[in-house]
Amino acid sequence: MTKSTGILLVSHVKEVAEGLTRLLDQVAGDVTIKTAGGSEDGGIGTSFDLIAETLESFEEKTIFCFFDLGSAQMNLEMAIETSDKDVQLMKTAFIEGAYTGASLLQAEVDPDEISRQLKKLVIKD
Amino acid sequence: MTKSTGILLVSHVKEVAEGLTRLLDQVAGDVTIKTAGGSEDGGIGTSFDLIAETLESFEEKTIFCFFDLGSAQMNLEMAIETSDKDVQLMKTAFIEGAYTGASLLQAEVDPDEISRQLKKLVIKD
Amino acid sequence: MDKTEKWINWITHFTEVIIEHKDDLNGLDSAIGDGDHGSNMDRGVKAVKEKIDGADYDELTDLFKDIGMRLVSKVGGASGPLYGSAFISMAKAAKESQEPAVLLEAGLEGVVKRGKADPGEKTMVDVWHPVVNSVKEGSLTQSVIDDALESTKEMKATKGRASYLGERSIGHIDPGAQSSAYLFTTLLEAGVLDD
Amino acid sequence: MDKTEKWINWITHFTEVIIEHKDDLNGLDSAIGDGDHGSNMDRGVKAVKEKIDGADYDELTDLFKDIGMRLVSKVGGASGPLYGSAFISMAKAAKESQEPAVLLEAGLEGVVKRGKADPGEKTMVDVWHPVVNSVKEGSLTQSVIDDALESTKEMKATKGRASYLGERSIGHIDPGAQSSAYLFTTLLEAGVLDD
Ligand SMILES: Nc1ncnc2c1ncn2[C@@H]1O[C@H](COP(=O)(O)OP(=O)(O)O)[C@@H](O)[C@H]1O
Ligand SMILES: Nc1ncnc2c1ncn2[C@@H]1O[C@H](COP(=O)(O)OP(=O)(O)O)[C@@H](O)[C@H]1O
Ligand SMILES: [Mg+2]
Ligand SMILES: [Mg+2]
Ligand SMILES: [Mg+2]
Ligand SMILES: [Mg+2]
Repeated sequence: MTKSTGILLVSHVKEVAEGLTRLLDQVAGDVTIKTAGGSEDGGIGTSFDLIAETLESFEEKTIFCFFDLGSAQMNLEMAIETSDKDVQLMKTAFIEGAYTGASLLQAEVDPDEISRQLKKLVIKD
Repeated sequence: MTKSTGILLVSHVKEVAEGLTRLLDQVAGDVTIKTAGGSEDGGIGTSFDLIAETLESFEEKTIFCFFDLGSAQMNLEMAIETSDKDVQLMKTAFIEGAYTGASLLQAEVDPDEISRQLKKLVIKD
Repeated sequence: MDKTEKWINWITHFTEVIIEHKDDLNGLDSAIGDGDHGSNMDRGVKAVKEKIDGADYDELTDLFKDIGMRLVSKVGGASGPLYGSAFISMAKAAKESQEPAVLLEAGLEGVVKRGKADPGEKTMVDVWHPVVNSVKEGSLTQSVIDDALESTKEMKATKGRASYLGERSIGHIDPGAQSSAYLFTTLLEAGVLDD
Repeated sequence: MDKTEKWINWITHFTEVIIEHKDDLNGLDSAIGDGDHGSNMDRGVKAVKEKIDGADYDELTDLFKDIGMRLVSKVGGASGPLYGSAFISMAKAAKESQEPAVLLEAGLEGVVKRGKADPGEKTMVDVWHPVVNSVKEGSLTQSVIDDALESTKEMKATKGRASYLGERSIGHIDPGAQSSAYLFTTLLEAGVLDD
């Protein structure tokens, strides 16, 4: 943990979340990036348990959360409600938002300013 | 080929493009979905050759193309210029746009109407 | 008959019906979604069954809480948090009341709080909402459930995965509405509403 | 000296300089990008070298076309299509003219057509543009190149990957501007502009 804010990537597909991490690591090597991809049994879907556990495993107090499709959102919201972290659910385009957020965290831009910049990429309601 | 329009997914990361295919196959089993993910040597990036070859390999005449980050776009545009297919470059959120496009193609919505619906998800310029 | 027994019978019966109709639910979800609603619910109710089979519940709130937590953990997808929130919300209400109308209304509130769907958006809310209203009026019958379910067919989805299809979602029954119809049919059959 | 020779000398020299500065270019790209510009260019120029080494070029257009196609195929990233378009555009112009000013102007047009960047957006265009203008005026010197390169430092990126950083891109030299500076320094050194 070398930044105060971490990133959680929630995707319906494990490989997508993990592959995206590789892309972000290139531009944000000092930002903690974790994934909760796929359903519990390794299939396509999202898992509340996996999301909640992954959230808790962060040392960072603030976590930017990005997700792919709407059906991940409800699992995420439940996990956020049961967490004591400061979790910001980003309703941006998944990959593009996560890439932008990671780049800006790496450059030590203030998290509030990052949230503002991410507004341009919001496409979910 | 059971629909007249196919989908090409261009990502900087092979696993992201392939993982996304799994997600789309769930909702669009009859739509041809192909990927050009990663650089030539299997690393992170995009490859003109891979994109151009993949485009040519479609039996479909019309192809909806989705991409993750801007630096994929120029390789894609070059490949489109050298192709004789009708390729539509979608400047939408990558995963969300591809998911929506695939769902609507599967439901046999007219491609022009799909392009219109995808406008809501445009975030690239 | 102790106070949790008929509720346990209900859930047990619901479990059986879901397992029996797994493929039907997957089929409905294939038409306007990703084809997994049956598999999701099947996994969820089996986990519930495992949890409550043989367990002793003195308090309804404990029963509902266990059901809700299992569903959240195991169903996955959109319906996991939705059904889970329903039962967790019922568990909270059960600390104050044993009234089916009160409990089921809390369940509906849980679903709506989680999914933010209004009636008419072609979701499970389109079954929950009229059913809970009828329970409150003491007028729930099978045909109320059937009509509610059928009404989702002509709706255009504006929430959930089916909303990606826009107009093309019309003409199909919503899978979550179908599983909710099973929930309330088995509620009637288990005699939870009888006094 | 035949008409393609000095151009081949230029590219051969450019290749060496890129290979030598691979890590420097990666370092610049690490600050405001993904750290691969050196590796990308290194891969590209090596493929160019392989193609042109030993080959005989009677026509400049063939030489430029081979260089452009190799760069497009092998560099990857944003700079592949950009440098590739520059040389492919130069290949077209070389069918009509052998004038360095005309050819390099066509190269700039190729870069701009592909990347749609204006001067001031912190890209390679900020080197290409002033350099090509100076070549047209017959006034290109090393300090024109150095100044152009240095000017990218205080710019805020609005094109390419560095644009994700907004204000934070200020204070760093653009990696593509640096590789372009190598391109034009080696052009001077190879005597392509001498007559
Ligand atoms: N926002 C929502 N509010 C209420 N119900 C919803 C909502 N989103 C989805 N649903 C219900 O969930 C059902 C789909 O569940 P399921 O297939 O298990 O999840 P997923 O869509 O993630 O695959 C839908 O048929 C619908 O009834
Ligand atoms: N739209 C553009 N127009 C001109 N040059 C650009 C553009 N986008 C990127 N570049 C140039 O490309 C360089 C980055 O190249 P490279 O690192 O190889 O590609 P990538 O960004 O895909 O990793 C930048 O430093 C910049 O000079
Ligand atoms: Mg489903
Ligand atoms: Mg699903
Ligand atoms: Mg780079
Ligand atoms: Mg790159």
